[in-house]
Amino acid sequence: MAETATSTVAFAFEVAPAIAILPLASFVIALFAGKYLPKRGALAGITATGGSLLLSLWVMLTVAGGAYYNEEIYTLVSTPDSFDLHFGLLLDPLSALMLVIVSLVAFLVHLFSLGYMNDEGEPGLPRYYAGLGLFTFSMLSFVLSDNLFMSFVFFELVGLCSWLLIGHWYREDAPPSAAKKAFLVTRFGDYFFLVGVVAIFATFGTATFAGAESFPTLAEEALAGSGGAGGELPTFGLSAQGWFTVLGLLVLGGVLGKSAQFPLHTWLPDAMEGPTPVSALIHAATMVAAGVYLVARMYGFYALSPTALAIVAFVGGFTALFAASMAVVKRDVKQVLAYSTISQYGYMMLGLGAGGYVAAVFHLMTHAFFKALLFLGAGAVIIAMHHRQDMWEMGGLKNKLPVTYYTFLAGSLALAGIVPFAGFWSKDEVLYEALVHGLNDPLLLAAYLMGLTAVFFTGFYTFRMVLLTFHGEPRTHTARNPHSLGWSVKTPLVVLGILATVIGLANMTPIAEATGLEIEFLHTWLEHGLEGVNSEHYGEVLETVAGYSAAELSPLLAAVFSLSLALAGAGLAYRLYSGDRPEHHTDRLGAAKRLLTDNYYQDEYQVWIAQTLGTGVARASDRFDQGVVDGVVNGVSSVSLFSGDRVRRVQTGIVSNYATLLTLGLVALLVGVGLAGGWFL
Amino acid sequence: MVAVQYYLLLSAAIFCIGLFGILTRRNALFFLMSVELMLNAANINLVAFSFQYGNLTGQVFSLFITALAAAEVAVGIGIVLVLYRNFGDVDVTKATTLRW
Amino acid sequence: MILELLIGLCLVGAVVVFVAPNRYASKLAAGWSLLPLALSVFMYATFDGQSNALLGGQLAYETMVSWVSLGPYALNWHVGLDGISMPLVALSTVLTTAAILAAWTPIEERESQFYGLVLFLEASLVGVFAALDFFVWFVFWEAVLVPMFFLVAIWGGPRRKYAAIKFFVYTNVASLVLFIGFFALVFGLGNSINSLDLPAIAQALRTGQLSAVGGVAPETLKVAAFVALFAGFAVKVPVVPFHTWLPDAHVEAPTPVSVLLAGVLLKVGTYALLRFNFTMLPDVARQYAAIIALFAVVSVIYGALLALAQQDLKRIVAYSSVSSMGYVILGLVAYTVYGVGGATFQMISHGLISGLLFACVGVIYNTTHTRMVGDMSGMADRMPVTTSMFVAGAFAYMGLPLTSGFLGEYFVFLGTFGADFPGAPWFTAIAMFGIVIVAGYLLFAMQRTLFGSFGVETDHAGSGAVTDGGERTHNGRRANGGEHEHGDVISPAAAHDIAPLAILLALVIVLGIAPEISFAMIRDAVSPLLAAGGGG
Amino acid sequence: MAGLTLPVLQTAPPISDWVAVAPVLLLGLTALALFVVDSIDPDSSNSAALAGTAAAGTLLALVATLLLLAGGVGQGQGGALRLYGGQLIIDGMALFFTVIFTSVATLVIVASYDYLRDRVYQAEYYMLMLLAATGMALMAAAGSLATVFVSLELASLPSYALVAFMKDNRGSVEAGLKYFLIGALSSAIFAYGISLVYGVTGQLGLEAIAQQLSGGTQLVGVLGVGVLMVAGGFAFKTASVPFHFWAPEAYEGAPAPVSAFLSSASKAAGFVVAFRVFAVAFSPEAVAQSVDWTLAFWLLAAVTMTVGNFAAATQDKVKRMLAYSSVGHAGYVLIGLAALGGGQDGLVLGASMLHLLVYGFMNTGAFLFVALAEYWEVGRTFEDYNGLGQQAPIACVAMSVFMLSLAGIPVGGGFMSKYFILIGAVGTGHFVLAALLLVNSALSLYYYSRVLRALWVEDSDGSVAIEGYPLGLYAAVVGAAIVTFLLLPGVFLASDVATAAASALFA
Repeated sequence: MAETATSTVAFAFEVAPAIAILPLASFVIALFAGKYLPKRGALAGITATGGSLLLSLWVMLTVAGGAYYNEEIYTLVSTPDSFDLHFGLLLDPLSALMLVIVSLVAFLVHLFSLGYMNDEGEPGLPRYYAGLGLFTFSMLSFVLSDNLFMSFVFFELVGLCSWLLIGHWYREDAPPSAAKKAFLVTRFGDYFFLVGVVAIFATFGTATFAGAESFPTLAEEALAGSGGAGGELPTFGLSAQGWFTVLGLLVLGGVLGKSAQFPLHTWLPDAMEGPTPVSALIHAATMVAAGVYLVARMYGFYALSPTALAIVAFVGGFTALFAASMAVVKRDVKQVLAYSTISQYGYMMLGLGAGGYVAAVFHLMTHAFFKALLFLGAGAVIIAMHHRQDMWEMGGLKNKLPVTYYTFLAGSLALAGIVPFAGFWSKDEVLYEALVHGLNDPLLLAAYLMGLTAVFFTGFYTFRMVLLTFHGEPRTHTARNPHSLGWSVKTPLVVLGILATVIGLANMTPIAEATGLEIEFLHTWLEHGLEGVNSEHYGEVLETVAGYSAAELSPLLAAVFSLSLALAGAGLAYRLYSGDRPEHHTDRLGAAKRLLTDNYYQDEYQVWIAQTLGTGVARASDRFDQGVVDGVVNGVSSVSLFSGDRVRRVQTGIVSNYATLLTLGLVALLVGVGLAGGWFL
Repeated sequence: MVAVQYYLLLSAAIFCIGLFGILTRRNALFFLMSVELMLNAANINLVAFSFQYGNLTGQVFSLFITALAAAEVAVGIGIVLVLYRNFGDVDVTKATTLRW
Repeated sequence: MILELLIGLCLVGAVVVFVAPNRYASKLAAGWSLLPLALSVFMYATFDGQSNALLGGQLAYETMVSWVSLGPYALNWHVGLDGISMPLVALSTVLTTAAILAAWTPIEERESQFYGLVLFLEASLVGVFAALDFFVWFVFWEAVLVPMFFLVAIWGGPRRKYAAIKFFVYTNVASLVLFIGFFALVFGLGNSINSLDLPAIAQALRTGQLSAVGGVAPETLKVAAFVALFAGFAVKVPVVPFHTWLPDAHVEAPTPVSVLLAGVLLKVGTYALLRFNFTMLPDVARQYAAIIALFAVVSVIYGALLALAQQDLKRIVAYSSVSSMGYVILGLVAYTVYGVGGATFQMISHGLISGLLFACVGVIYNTTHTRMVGDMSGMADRMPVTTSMFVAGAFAYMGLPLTSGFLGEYFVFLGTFGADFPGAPWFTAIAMFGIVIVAGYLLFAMQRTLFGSFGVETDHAGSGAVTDGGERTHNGRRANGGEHEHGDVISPAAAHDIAPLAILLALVIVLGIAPEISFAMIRDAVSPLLAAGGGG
Repeated sequence: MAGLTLPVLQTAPPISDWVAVAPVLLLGLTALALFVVDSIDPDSSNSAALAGTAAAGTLLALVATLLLLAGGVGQGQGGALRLYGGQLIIDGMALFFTVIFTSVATLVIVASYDYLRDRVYQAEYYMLMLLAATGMALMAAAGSLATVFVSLELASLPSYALVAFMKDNRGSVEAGLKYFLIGALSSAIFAYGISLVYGVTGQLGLEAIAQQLSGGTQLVGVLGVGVLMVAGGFAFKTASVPFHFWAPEAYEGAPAPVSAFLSSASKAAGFVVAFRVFAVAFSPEAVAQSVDWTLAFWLLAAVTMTVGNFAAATQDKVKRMLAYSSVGHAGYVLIGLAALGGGQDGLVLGASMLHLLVYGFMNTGAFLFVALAEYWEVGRTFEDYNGLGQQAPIACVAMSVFMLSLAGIPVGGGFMSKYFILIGAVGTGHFVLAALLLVNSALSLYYYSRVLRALWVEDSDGSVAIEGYPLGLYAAVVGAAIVTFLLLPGVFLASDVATAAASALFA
């Protein structure tokens, strides 16, 4: 509901659907006309995402002016005596911020693709750009969603795009397989999400995020027992709080899948089979963020359930550490980045679970930029290396690719959490929130400790990657003569490099704390918004309903602590891998190396479940079906035909037998009817 | 005056003798004769009961049966004749080309 | 009279095509099938029915003429459409045209007989959906068997005779069972009805006019009749454990026939369940809802597991139909507007999508002459458009949003989760797991057949060197196309093969984005059912 | 037949006895005319004239019957015409069945014209057939046990001769022998049964017997034995278990047109007397206490349809399959008798009558198709029929109509009548019979579809080439198919008459 109804504001919101529609148009153009276009659809995509970016910025400005929007725009199904299903827009600070992030990264990735795909003469470009367009459309629509149903719809659609784009090089064996795995694992999570969405509809009769009739509000009212519409909800035999926890955890299933959290993280490393710009856009900056964004979007609901929050936090903390440890031993530059992505999303989950809503969103934002940067940087390296990705084949690229190097370095510093790069501020705030709430809650504290340990690993693997790739002597012929890079590759790197460096300044909590300056811009930004969907309200709910309380602790202390760990990790990496000819130190890890390179055998057990167990059960069912169920059917027919064959043998052909049988039959009939009629009495 | 039950017994006995003949004899002509016996058992009944009830229906009907029995035998003999021509025998159990 | 015109057009078309020379049969049939299609679209557009046909609603295109008097009962030619049957009639005509087009390539002998039978099948199917007198309905219901039998038996695969007989006998037994069940009810109603008019019977049953028959008490009679009717329809649907005729029939049937079999024939079963069991005997359905839901859930999961174990593309889609139809049953049990309406929507949606998938498999089979997953790979290389359609269809089948497949299942879940029979959330949640398994087997099948390096192993494809290895891949490797040396016979599908796919896909997407096109009339027809049945 | 839709309820205007029995007379006179022709010119080989005369006779009789039906003669409650002191009863049922007999006879005679080409004794053949038809028409009208017996013999004796007509063919002779021997035995049993009934009641007239029995009787056992023996006589005629043993052999061995005639018309004749005798003379109200013959028919129906269908399922020869299926159908029709007294008498009996009418066309047609195949000498087994659909599509479409209609699939009136019977069984609470009908129907679908499979699905091995498309056989087969098909939408034309006629029996 627009509070200030000036015509500009209204117009900005009127055209907001175009943010999503533009990429959809580029999808259609690329799909049907792509092969006739000069850049095979790239230009359409760039134009569309550029337009989306501008519109998003406009919306952001409008929102900054204090105008918000929460309206249905298209009703799929309306039922008079039951709930409706509709699409709608929810434009508030959170979604406006996310819109800008998504459209910006999408725009840059489209641009980068010109260099990565077009200049390399890849086949199937219309398909590629169509996929990107469809993805951008879906992702933006997901962000715009005003209700959980619409979220689910586009959550699934981004999954489709992910499948399409991971499997872009379908002629090889690995990408289609990876695409399948990605879709299946996330689908497994989405199953729970779907149950959750349906259950939320069944419970609340609505799935809108914001407003007086939204499900978080209804749930809050139900818990508060304050009557209202939320007073008499069906809770399926559980207590209201218990049922809401179940609902939250069900939706969390989808989040774990999409945001690649343990144990559903296994698809993301495999997803690196897709083209690198895709990895940057989908598997780092945006789609993977969808899960986290969803939790943030319905944070008012999660905040009602301390159990759900604790699980979110614990899973996040565990994933952060778990994934970081695996990144340590990877040889493929994209693999390192993939595990680092998993790890970083773990931090966001940790932040959300620990009650640090703003911190998590902050990290979401910074991570989107620096991880997109790192992936695009890696993509640039891969172009230069003629599509080799093994870091041991690189080395010494620093001088050959200066732009790439410096931007990549900026991204790495941000990732490792070195002050003053973006990642430092956001990660630090997440950890701080976990710590202050964790001091009152052992489970949160454990999650915090895992997150903290992961900082060390992050610093280590990040600089191991940087050092192996760019420093030392070139280790192969290709590394000595890298392919040169075009402007379309460099521009996005530079833009993102700047952002990765400075975006953290948007929310310098430790400085603010220390100096007392009002520079926590993101806090301020998210504090406002629609009734019930802003950080201020979340804070209240966390305290009153979930019983979260923060210990008094200086953010500076925590910041110093984590920064020193990150530096220690980076330092260790420098010690081990800085020379001209770094050694394979991983061998020294012994059995642990095997465990880490095999990803703790996570893939194995999941593949075992999916293939051996799944197909085993399926085969057994098939045998049962063929043997028993169909066997009965065929058995009935065989028995009938067999008995038919017996029956016809009665007809011996000898007429005397017939006379005998006839007589016997008549006598039997006489006896039978006689007995029934009582003739013999 | 013989009570009507005795006629009934007599006819039943003759009927059974005829039936027994059919079941045991393989010669087509014996078969025919046995059928005649059975039909005549029915005639005995009809006549006896006709007498008992004092109406002539039964007696008249017995004449019809006799006539029809003759016609039946005529057709029967014809068939037995072609049976003999085709199978070289009047044994009814020999003709078993059609069965099952 | 317009409904009679529709049925008559199909029948006349059947005869005309049947006697036409083989040469012209395919074109003539396709052209002729446009007439009923256009007519049904016109009827859809001008549809003015309201409420439920069996519960005193206002019918569209109704006719009622006295036909036979059978003892105390009058049999009338009574046809008409409501919001449930109208979309199904349209579905039948659309799929018939699609199936006829899809048959152009694979059907190479006795064409006129083939297309004649297809049009006859169309007439029967439309009749089933339109009939409102039990006997008229039953005539069409049984008449469906005849063309199906011949279509499978003559133009089918190697085990076609077995499959055709199995289908024929199995479904006929089912018909007899339901017939007996229904007439037990009719006689139980005694003098409260004087015709076999379905609306009259439905209303009499719902107002509790049932009395004992043959010493069977009304309550028992009701349950027994429900069981008989359910068993009869369950075979057609099919519900596990009555499903085993389906994979055989599908695998052996020529693909265009599979399109109709999966697309419309299975819906006949669920349509009848909705009309008879769930409209006429709502109290029994509600009383035993949990048991029926169990059947539904077992069908969903078990069918999906069976599909997972298959290697034949058609068998995969066939078993997955078992799974999908389980959702329909589940929705019916719910007695909510989303449950029953969603079940009906799912019938339409599944009709389109399974038709699409079968047609895709058929197009692939036309050139590869194999349907085994292990025999081919990388089809995307040679048949990009077909592959795209297959992918789109498969995702629609998996319930991808913005396709009708998603909405059908989603409606059902929405309707069932909060339904008031015991264990409803559990049944729903378990049934939902089907969407994971369906994704599993379809993705697996697609990965194996459509992607990877190109290759086909079949006895049929001729030999000859591959001329072009396909596009260059990103790191300089060449797509490997020459391995099996059959590349030259695998060529992109013709336009008339693609056309039905495109039509069906377009409908799937349109219905996925604008479900109100059919859901509005479905909802209108379903609501009275719930109101009177006490559903929410 | 449009005028038949509404049965006339009031008694028809009095008409002369001669007019009322015109169909019977026409049949008999045609037979005699042929006899005269044959006597004058015993070596006549003008088969067209002979067949034409015979067909004209049956056709005239058919038309006469239809006119009588249309005129409402003898129809309606209490409207039956009692002729010759009640020895003959002309009512709706009699006329209805006469339609069956004359139609079947017409079809068979037309078909025989081709089938009998180059054979001797053609005049005798047609004459025997007409005499048998006369007997059947009389059976339908028989009003006393005496006329029943006489007319039954009049129908049977020519049949024996017809079956053995091809006297140089071992199969034909053997079939004739078996038919005759079982027939003779059965008629003896029948006669003895009549004598016992007479012993109990002192009457032979059906209505008189009913009157006597309604007063009750001491001789329950004697009456019961008598009634069941009479039932045995009918069971023979209708080829019901255990009197069915002759049927498979006789139908298989006999010339196919004769098989058609016997399995359709003769069976219907057996049923019409059974209906009349049991509904009128031994009406359930009078004897149900002591002699529960509905139980007997219940058992007969159950066993007959089961034996017939099961035995048919695994046959190798089409004709023998049809023979057994004919036994099975007798079982279905018997349900009409078994379900009497269940409160739906008019419905169940009407359904049985309707089934016999449809059966008259579809089964005759099926046997005539076999005759056609014999004419072409393609062989007798299912395999021999392989691929015929490509060579003779019209006849094979007709055969498919017969098969599907026999199986109860809606391409013919058999669908309607079979399901009407099922309705009758359900409506009178005979769920076990209904279930048995279900099982048997499924099985029958299996074996009927084997014919379809052979005709359309299997490929011919190419060894047989069809020569010629005989006009008479084709006309008969196609005609039967058309009527079979038309009886699906047009079933009301027959069913209303049948139900009304059946209800009139229970007035």
